[in-house]
Amino acid sequence: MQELINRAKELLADGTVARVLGWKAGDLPYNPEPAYFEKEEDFADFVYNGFCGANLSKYMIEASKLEGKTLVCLKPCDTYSFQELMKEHRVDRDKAYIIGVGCKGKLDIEKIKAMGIKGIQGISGAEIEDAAETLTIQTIYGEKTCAYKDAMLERCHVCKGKDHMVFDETIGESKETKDADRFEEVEKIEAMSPEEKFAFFQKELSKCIRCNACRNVCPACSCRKCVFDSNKFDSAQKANVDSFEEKMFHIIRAFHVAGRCTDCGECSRVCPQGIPLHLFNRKFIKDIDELYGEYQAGADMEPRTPLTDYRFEDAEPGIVAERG
Amino acid sequence: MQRIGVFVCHCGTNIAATVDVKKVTEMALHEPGVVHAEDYQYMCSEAGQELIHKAIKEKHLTGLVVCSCSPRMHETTFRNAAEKAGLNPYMVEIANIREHCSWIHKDIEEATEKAVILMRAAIAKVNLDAPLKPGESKVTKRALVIGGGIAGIQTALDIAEAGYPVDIVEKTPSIGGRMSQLDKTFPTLDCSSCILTPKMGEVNAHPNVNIYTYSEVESVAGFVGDFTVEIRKKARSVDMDKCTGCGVCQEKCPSKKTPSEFNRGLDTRSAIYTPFAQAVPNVPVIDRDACIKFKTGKCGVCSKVCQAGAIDYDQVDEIITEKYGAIVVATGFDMIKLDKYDEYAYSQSKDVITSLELERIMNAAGPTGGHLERLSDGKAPKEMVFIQCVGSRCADERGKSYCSKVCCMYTAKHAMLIRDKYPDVNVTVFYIDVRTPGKNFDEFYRRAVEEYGVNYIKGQVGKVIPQPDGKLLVQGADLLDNKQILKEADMVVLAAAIEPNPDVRKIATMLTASIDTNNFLTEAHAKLRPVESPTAGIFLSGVCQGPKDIPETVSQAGAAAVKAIGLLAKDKLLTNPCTAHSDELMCNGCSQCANVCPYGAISYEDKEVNDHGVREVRRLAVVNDALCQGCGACTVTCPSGAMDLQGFSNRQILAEVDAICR
Amino acid sequence: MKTEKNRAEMIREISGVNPLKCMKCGKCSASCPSYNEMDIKPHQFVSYVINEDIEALANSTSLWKCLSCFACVERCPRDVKPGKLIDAARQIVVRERGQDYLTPDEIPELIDPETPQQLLVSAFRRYRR
Amino acid sequence: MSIEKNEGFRPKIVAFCCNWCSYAGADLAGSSRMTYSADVKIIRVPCSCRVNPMFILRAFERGADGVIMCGCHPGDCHYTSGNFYARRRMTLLFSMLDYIGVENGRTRVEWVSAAEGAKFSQTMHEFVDKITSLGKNVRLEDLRCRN
Repeated sequence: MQELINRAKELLADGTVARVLGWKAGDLPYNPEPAYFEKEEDFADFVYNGFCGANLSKYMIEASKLEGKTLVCLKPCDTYSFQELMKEHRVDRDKAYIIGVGCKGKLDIEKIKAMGIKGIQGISGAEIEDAAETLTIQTIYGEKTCAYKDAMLERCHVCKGKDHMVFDETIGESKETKDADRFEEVEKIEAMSPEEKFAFFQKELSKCIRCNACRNVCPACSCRKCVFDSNKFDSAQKANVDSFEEKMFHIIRAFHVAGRCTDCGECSRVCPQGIPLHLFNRKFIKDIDELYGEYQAGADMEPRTPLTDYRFEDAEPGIVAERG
Repeated sequence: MQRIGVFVCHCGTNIAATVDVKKVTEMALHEPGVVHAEDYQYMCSEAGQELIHKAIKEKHLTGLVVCSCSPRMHETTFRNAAEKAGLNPYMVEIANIREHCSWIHKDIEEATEKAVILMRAAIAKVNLDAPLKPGESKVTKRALVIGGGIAGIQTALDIAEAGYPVDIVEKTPSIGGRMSQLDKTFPTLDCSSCILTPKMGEVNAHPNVNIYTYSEVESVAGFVGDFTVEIRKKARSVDMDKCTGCGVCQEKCPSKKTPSEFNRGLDTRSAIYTPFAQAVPNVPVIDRDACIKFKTGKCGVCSKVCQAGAIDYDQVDEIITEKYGAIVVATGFDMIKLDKYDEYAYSQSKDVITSLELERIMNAAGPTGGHLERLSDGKAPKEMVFIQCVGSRCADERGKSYCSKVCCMYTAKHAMLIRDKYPDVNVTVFYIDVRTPGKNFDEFYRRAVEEYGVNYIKGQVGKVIPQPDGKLLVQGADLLDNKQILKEADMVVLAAAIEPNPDVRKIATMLTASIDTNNFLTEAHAKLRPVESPTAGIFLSGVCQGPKDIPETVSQAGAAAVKAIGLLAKDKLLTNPCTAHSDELMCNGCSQCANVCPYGAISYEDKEVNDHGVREVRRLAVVNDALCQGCGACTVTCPSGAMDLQGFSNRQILAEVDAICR
Repeated sequence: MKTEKNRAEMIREISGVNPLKCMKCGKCSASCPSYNEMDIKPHQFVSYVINEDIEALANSTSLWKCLSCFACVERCPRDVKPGKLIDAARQIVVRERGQDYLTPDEIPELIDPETPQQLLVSAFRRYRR
Repeated sequence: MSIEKNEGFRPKIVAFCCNWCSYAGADLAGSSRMTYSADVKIIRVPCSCRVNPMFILRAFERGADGVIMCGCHPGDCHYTSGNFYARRRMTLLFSMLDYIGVENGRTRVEWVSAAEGAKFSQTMHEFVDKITSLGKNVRLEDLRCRN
């Protein structure tokens, strides 16, 4: 982390960048938040640790409009989002100085809490330099431990790899943390009966409070004005009821990013209700891979995405019923 | 709020017999925005349009709903009527209560209920309609004719005569098409080449006509009035300017084993060849698959004997790009393959032939020098059997569902010619029905029976069995005498079904012209617009649209020419105003819409916008109205919904959905 | 006893044939090897079914003279399959006699030296399913 | 659920038809007097690629029991490629609906050319039968929209 801070200060000092986009410590040991650093003294609360899951690429849309370059810290998976945004002309590559930061898997505080660890005062082992296998957690009830791996975000178990897609320089080592099948959960749902599927999503989606956190955090959901806020579809500002409304919102949300979603997992990470929203996006990714060939959004600068492309011999929509 | 007038048409009894038009009219008045509703016998009549005019004026209507036939039928009529009364024509919507309602439902209550719902959807749409103004686009005053048969030749001549330049693209080395392969023509028995050759010469010499033979259409872009076409001029290996057409090269060419396409494979031709003596242009091509020089590198005889020095082995395909205002398709037909009709022994015996092969045999320039003989042993036949409807009128996948239309007449012609020239030959025709509608057609057929003694038997043939002695045993049925017939024949002639040229599908795709299940091009209206494709600027000439004989083909060719001339005579065309439009404040400038636009109509520019007080320069999508054809692909790709289609806006379609599901 | 209408309907159902598709070309009769043995000719089967005159068909010699060689079925350009129609008529008659089943043991006593072997094979093909 | 059980049930069916092929095919079905159920209501769109998944979801939300989209045959699109995009979009949308537990017979895509009146009528027959057998759409309806 220190190396990162030093380099950031250096680039600020020599005028290469006008500001630094990173994370600063939050009011709790596990909730650092995205922040700009413009002066040397700001760096006092700069952090980069296992809890810095937030994908900063979307902030670059606004940062691209600012005067001067912005130094942005991007983890390997964040660079896919950044590249996808570049492809869509939403960020200005010339306005960004990208430091590809190392990543050894990011942590999910909900998982730690789910282990019954409460009253957390401090956590060690989450520092990026440590190759700690174990987290040591100080709580008001004494010291507890848990395996780093068990506290990782779901998305890190299906990590896309430790390579940065786009960067000016890299700092820190990365580790590939993939130890699960990305589509396992999707397949589990696919195998259910229609009634079970319906019950599953009914239960999950009825929790939705339409806070729009998933939409606001998503780097692909970057419309200036969302259709759900637009009077052009008469779909604006619908109240929450236990009915189709939420399904429609989440289907369309996922549909609009289909072929553009890099599977960064931010939607699920930020959902205050813990809805596994990535299951929608991943279903589309799985279908796209199976029907139109494997595709990873943000891995290249090819303008056409699976939904803005076609082949004569594409499957007919009837395939959905055929494969049952 | 709109002031909408609803007009319900009875269409005589077409609508009124199944839809309670009074009820529909009454229900209209309960809908939001509707200030006037009335019904009338024929809305499309002068009197009906007068009612519309009057209501617009008196009730100050801002929108119209006409509940009538399909908008594909009378939308323009009612839009024009509205415009005459000072209303923007795009403030008119049609509820299709005839084709989509009264004609397909029998129960009055059910049909009325549906008509009301369709009307509601149209009212909901009009409520959100906005006045639109069409733009203008230019017309390139040049026509392209695809296919150089009699249809293409006639169309090209007619357009050229009207003073417009025309290009003909013909795939084979010569124009002339199928008609050049025929010996005589019905119903007057003129010699085919005697009437075709002068036309070929005329079109070749016409100053307004440019012919690309041995060429194919490679790609088509653009739209009515402004098509850009790439034509591939295949390497002929002979210099068109130098060649004198002396024919020595063909005589000396050592490779002479290639089946002649012109003679339907009944004899062979040289590797360097003109398809037939009267070919236009009279310049041979080298068939590179057959040429020894191209296969082995050694030979070059033609080059040595050519005094004009016209042989050019290094010629390559050439792509010519040209702009056209109108395109006429005249791709013609071929006969179906008979490999699925094993029972007629076509592949087993050389003496079972198709009618087109018989044409070549009867022709003086054909493989037998015009002498009727069996191809197996050269003997003169004594008994000839003609089998009709081979592959026509079939319900299964072996043949075609349609009647090929020309077979009855050409079989009568063949029978008559044979009986005339070889009176000792007995001719039997097995038919299912004899179909002879046409001027002097039935008289022609009756002459075959009455004057020439051709034996017509009603009943299909079940099987043709080649005998060891070379004869053909024909097993048929006589349905009128109710007996089975076993007949020994020397030759059997099959009236094989005709089918559109196999290349037509590729061409239709390039032109985005629609095609039916049988690969015939679809006309814009089966009765009223038979020579136009639904795709604007594309016209149909000849058999590519449906089976027809020469007189019909020539009349249709002329009709297609007139339609093309009518288009070329205009200086400007009004463009469809239902184009896509991007909302500046919502556009992300993400480029996704440009990815799906088939016309390249979307570009991006940096533009300063004022978004509720925030002034900034944004990358925004801009639609070129002249290029946009209004498909709407971009509108769905746009995630924010910034891109919308005028006349079919998101809110309008949603309003229709809501009205239907209400 | 079923009405003629019922029987005609059953024939349509068993054969899966729509007799209205027939264009009366006669290719079936032209193809039939048993044509001369038949009183009602293959192309006529169709009109008997359309006219619901199944009794005549049931009493015809054709019913038992059809070899079920299916040449007419193969060659029919309209997918009308007269062979299937007569086969269905035969089946109706057999059913009405309560003889839905035939076992190989029953053959010897029923056999008639005139019966073509092809018919037996065909009968097994259909009845022993 | 059997068809008999749903006797008397009249489904609400929305059909999106492209102007150039399917709408013309429906017109041809009409002028050829090929009947199909009055439960089918057609909305004309310029091309199948104009059909936004939101339209389909909206129909369901408002109580439609089935939604069918018809377009030109692949390769025959009036706009060259519109139906290809529509095909991918609908495939993914249908797959998603299936994934969240909606009976997968409620949506259908059929390519109907301007010459295929018989196919249009046949398709509508089949689709209406299918929806009738599936019964009322309860999984996708927004209860507030019921009247």
